[in-house]
Amino acid sequence: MNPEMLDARIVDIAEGGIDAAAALDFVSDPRFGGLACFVGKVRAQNLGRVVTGISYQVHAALACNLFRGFAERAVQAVDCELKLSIVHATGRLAVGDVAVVVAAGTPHRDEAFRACRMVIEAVKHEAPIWKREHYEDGDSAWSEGCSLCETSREHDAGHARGQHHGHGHG
Amino acid sequence: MNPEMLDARIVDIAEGGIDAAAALDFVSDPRFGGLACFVGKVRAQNLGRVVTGISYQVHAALACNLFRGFAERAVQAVDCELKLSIVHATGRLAVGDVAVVVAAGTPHRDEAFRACRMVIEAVKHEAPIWKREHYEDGDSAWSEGCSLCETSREHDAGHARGQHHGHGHG
Amino acid sequence: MIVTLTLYGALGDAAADGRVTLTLDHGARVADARQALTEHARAHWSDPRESLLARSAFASDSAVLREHDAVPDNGQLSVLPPVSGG
Amino acid sequence: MIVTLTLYGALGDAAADGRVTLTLDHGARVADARQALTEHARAHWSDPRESLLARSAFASDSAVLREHDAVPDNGQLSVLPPVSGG
Repeated sequence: MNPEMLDARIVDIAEGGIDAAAALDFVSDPRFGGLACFVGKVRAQNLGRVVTGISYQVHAALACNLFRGFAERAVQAVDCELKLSIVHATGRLAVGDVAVVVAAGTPHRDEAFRACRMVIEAVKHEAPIWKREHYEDGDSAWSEGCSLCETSREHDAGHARGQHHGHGHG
Repeated sequence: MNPEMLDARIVDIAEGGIDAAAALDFVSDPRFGGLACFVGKVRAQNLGRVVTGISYQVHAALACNLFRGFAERAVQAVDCELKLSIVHATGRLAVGDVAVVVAAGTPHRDEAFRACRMVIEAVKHEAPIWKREHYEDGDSAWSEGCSLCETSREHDAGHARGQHHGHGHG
Repeated sequence: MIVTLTLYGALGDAAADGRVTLTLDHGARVADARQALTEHARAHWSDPRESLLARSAFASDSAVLREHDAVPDNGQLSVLPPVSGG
Repeated sequence: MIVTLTLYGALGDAAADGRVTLTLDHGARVADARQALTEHARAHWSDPRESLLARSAFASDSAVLREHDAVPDNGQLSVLPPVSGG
């Protein structure tokens, strides 16, 4: 994918939040009529517990490399002109803070929706990012997550079909 | 649908553009981890002709009434807490201007994507809005569009399956 | 009853100020309004656009109406050619 | 060869500064690194987290590796427990 068509970044929350409007601007183009965007925010509750914040740890170099791979897959899938923005936060986020933004711009809307959805699924299931939830009682816990091992992934996939993932806050 | 959960509006471009970030803010909620947004922009080309702008005419009272109906259908479909913003422009737009924004906020992402997609499809196919494209040679033409007559709609649906709609710029 | 039809989209320039006023029988239905507008167009419009009228819907300010629905008591109808929002 | 493994997520607090250094045979593969780390954990960690290690992937800075892939020449491996981004 042409680097001008992809903005793939990890943003340290300490240096400012993620701006969804900037992501939409990035994927805009006079040729594009459809922009789709997903914004993942920290929510106040997960699996019945009151959440006060989330700490994200990110393997930034590997994550950005993999984001480029996700973008390539999206280009292959939609087979049209495509701009993508994939930005994930790292650090300690409060409830309501933006954890991730994926934006896709294409000539027509169906491709934008499809690319956006494909990429956020990849970010959630395949990117080297770990989430630790903080609870109102001061406790905290790493989320369960998706294994990146080939053998474990097959097991996880079967598991995921049967019930909600424990780590999906969005 | 509770009125606090829905922002349904027609915005005159002469009084300022549509702000996607404001729509995302509107559908945000501490309970919601997933926000999905669609932004439709005027693109520089349609069906092989160079487009310099689009004039939208909107039956605003009926449109806002129908937007509320689209929102009700989305609530029924996703069966979870949902906030929606549905904002369409009226007046003369230039290339790159925002014609429509649909944003949906829900606890989890799948419902946000589904609600957003359902509503933008309804806005495109069922809302009393008409588009006249302006071309670089000074010519202009009303887009073909989707009939709201029951009998004609059946005909249109068969037609749409066979080829691209002539009026979909996003 | 006197009914004012407001014409939208590609129909808007068919009549001065985009409106047509017709007299319909008391208890008229949408199908009657459609018939009367089509006859009015044949008689008064340089291009009667019958095919476009056939694909147009009729609406009150709150809902799109069906052919057997009564014309609203307030005598206001909107004529909606095929739509192209978004 | 001397290999430095950087531990992420729930593995990060298993070792001081989140790193483990192991000596592997020249030409070692990811499967060998996994085996050596699991043995190291049994010997040195109060909670060896064997189930978590079994579900963890190994990666270079540019890609997630497979079991039969060679350990990178620069001796740097990342150990990735199940991920939970987004």
